Amino acid sequence: MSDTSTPAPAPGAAHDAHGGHETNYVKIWGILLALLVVSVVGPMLGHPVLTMVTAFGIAFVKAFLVIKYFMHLTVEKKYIGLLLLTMLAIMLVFVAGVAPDVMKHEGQRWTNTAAIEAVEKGLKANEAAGHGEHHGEAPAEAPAAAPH
Amino acid sequence: MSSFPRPIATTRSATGISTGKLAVWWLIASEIVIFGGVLGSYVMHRIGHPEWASQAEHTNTWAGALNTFILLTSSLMAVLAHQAAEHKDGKKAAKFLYLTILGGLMFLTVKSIEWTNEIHHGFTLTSHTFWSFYYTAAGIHGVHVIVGLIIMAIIASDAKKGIDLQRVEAVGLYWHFVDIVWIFLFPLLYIAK
Amino acid sequence: MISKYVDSVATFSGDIDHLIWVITAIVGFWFLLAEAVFFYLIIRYAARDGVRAQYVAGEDPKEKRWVAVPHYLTLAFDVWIIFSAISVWQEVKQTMPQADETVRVIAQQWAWTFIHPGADGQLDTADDIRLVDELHVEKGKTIHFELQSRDVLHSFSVPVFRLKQDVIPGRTIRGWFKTTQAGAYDIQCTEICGIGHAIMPARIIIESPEDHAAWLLSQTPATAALTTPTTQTGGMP
Amino acid sequence: MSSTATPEASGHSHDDGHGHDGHAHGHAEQNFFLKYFWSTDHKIIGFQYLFTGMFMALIGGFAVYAFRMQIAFPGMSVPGYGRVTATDYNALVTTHGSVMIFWVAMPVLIAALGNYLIPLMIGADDMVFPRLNRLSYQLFLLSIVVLIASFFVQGGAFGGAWTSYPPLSAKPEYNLTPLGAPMWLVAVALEFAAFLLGGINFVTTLMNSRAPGMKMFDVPIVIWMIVIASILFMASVGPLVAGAIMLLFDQTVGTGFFDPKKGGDPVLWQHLFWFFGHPEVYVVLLPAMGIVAEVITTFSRKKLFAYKTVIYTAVGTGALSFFVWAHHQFIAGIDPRMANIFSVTTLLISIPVAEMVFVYIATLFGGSIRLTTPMLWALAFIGEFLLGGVTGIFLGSSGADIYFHDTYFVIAHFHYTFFPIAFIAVFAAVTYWFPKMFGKYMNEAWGKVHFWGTIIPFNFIFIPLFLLGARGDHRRIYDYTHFPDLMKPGMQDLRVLATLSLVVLLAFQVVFLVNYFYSAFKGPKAEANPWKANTLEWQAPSPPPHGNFPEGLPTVYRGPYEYSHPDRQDDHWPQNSPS
Repeated sequence: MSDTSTPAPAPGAAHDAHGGHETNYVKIWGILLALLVVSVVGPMLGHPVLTMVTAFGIAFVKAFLVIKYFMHLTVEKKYIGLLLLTMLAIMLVFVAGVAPDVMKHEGQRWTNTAAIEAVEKGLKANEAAGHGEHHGEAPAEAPAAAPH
Repeated sequence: MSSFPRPIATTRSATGISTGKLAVWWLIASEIVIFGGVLGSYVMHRIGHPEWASQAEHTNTWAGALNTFILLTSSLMAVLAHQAAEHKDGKKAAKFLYLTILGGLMFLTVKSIEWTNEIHHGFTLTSHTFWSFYYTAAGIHGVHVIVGLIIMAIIASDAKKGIDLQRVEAVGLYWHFVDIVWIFLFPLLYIAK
Repeated sequence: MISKYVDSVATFSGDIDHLIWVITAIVGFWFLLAEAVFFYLIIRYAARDGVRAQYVAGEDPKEKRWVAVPHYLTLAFDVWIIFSAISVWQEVKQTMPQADETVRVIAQQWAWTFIHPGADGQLDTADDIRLVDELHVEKGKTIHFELQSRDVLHSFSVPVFRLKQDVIPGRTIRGWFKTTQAGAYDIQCTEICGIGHAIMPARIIIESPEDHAAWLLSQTPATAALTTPTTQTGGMP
Repeated sequence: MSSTATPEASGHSHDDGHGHDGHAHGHAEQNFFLKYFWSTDHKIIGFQYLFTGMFMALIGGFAVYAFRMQIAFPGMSVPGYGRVTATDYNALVTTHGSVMIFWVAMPVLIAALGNYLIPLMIGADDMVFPRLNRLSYQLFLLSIVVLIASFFVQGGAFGGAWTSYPPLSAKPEYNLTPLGAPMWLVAVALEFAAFLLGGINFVTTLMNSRAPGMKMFDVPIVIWMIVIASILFMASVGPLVAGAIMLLFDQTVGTGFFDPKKGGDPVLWQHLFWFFGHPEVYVVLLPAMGIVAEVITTFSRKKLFAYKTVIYTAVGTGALSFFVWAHHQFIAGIDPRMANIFSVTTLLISIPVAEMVFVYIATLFGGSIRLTTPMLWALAFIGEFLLGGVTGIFLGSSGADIYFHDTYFVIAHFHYTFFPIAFIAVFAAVTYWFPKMFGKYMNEAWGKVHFWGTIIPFNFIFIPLFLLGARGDHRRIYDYTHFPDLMKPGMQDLRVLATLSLVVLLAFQVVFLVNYFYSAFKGPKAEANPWKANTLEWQAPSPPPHGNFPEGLPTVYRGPYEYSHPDRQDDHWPQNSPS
């Protein structure tokens, strides 16, 4: 919502910037598909940290490509990008304010006994189910997912 | 469509961004927080409950990947439609929009086969809170896909007649946003196991 | 100020009263000052024939001072209030003095169950005393409480302690108080919990050491078993 | 100044001659239904919201009458209602709270005034998306249909308070309203959808469709405020929309998002709710502040003191409002360490709000104040809101909130903010823009009778509630006789005093309704600019025809508050007057 009275740019100007790149879109699409393949193959290597990187890191790259080349946000007015970033920041504020109560199951003078029990029971049940891979993967989940 | 007398207000553009496009940017902004709310809640629960991994294992990565492929491709079609509209080629724009719609329909088809399969295996909305989140998040996204398809069909039929070509870009933006949401849903629901 | 109407019975209730007094003094002063200026301006600048209004843009720093100075003063007083408020908050909600006794408080629609540790001072032993809607504590003892709920949200509120804490199903929330005076007072549920929200009062009975010992004796395990509340309050799971 | 908009100005003058006039005539011969119920004219849609809001205020007012009578005289058969049972009581409290906020304050302050004023005050002929606007109202109407239907279903209306905390709201076995609870939630969600559409329309209209020459800093404060409020709404309501879907699933199909037994967490809902719920306070406060700015500048013939500061403080308030939500949850089971952070941010938000009030008081300095009815309302807003504002400091201070939380002190506090917002400021707006809306004057003497008949009882309702709250009265209790400590001498007298004052206040609203509707039809005719105001809506005829400015859309040359300019004979200087 900055001052918006600046004169409109010539309508064609911004569009011409990407108007001539007819092949470009297909190329971007090709890159996106390649990234998709990487994000599917990533988990097959079985390394939890690598999975997180390929899954979410690549999601961000893909989103960036779509935003930049398909939505042309980079040639849009600056405040549109800022607006979208602000919305994301607001969600970060939300998660930061809520996580100490909801994501964590214990805090100063309180214990989420129901959740702790559910985690314990669930992990035990997973173990009892017998698959070795479950056993190995499940506990690794929490630390690996933490950065997100 | 053209029978409706559009006010002068709609044709003004003090920002230099066309009115429809500006509105879609605001729509996307308000959608970010809607998806942010449900995905934020999901992520917090997921990190707090490592045992949900045993449920997440049963999601079908291949179906998710196929749908990602379909949506990415339909996004390409949407941007090509936009390009055609830029060149005032309404017929071509409509053709690409119809291809985009086809992509959306394929996405929904894959989704319904996948869900039917999961429900048959006993993974329903109520069977576990992981599945509640899974169906809710993907369901809200699916509703956006359906709404997008309807709007796109209207715009495509107008574009074919050369009416309101500026709308092609606006609906394209919305469609790319729906695509981006799926780009994040895919790792959150399918890959992180 | 509050204690004129509501007894002050816990060690920290006086601190909360004092905090409320400090805030009242600060905001009361500002409120009255602002209202006084406001009414003065209305009367002083009432429309008069032939007198034209002044043209003041309020963009000049010299003019802006009239707003900026009160603004900085507000900030300064805010900081004062924040420090007082947080120190009281930390005393009541964030510290845990060594307990003499721990009681468990279980809320449900629409009754309180208080589990006293009994003669051995330990919870979850045979001599625990379960009472419905009645909490007995000994004057001057530091009591820890554990709040649990069986169904919906409730709130454990003891106005004479100035203490309040919501009770959340699935969680155990701990807190403390130390009484300073004997007597019987209200415990209220202050979070709406269904149609019986208004009929969920309980009493806290603060007893002198002698009375408390007598009460403890009267609640021998045998008689306590007879008054076990589960039968009275119905079979909520 | 006007040169900045040249590319658009040329296109505009072209449109002005042709498209616009044909447009206005095209709507001349519509039948009654199409004109008033299927219209896309922003003014008609504004009226639809306004009258719907007034109707809902009657429902909300009736609910508060019924349950206050029960508190004052427990067990009595309330005239016009009958005996209030505990179930009724909870439903009435819930209805009052949710109706007054979601179906009175929001539609009247944002939707009605936004729709009516934005195009007029920025010199446009309509909103940019007229049909979206109509859809928005229809969704809103649908939400009301669902809400009112929920009063009559089996089990009755939802009674879990407007905050709708699970698990109480999530499970029929706890709330005993198997249909009322989900219907309430659907109604709220539909209402949100309506305002999201409306908000997008408002923001786009302001950004793109200002009259040629009108820069952002030439926009009247009330429009700024409505648009900032719409943005706040859009940015804060998202998580709750998601939460509402989750809660609806909990209620209807038995998921466990908020059920601790199924791995969910009831505290999550509280966060989702208040993350919206607190910005919501500013969503309705800011438009009210904007109304007051328009009225006090007009009737004190003064330029608004520090126009830009007001906008910056509004933006600052809006931004800060995303960091304070958990002060509603200090004792609701959040981690006590978090309460410290939220206490600090909460007290900090008092600074921009206080500054805004200071600016308004400073605007009065050196003015030529005429105490007309709208001016009385606007001044009363400042005077009463101050008390609401300062009592918020008690509740934002975590230490004091331990005692005051969920008592009548809270109720008195937020009514000292919400009543000035949703009623005092709205009465200021309704009386101020009445000549524009209907081309008639309201009766000034009856207007003042209504003013005093509202303001005096208002204080006599809520000052007793402050005292009761300080003495430990807690909320949503239908009968205090079960609490010995709350039946001490004098306490019931205060409850009775508050209730009787309420009855007086409600009775005086009849004066308003009669004055309003009588004047709308039979009042003396008003000229286009009866208050000699500067903003663009007063330069259009009263009432403005479809298309707003029959003599061509205006061009703007200056800011909205150039009153008593030293270089001019006239004490006002319309925004569109070339010299």
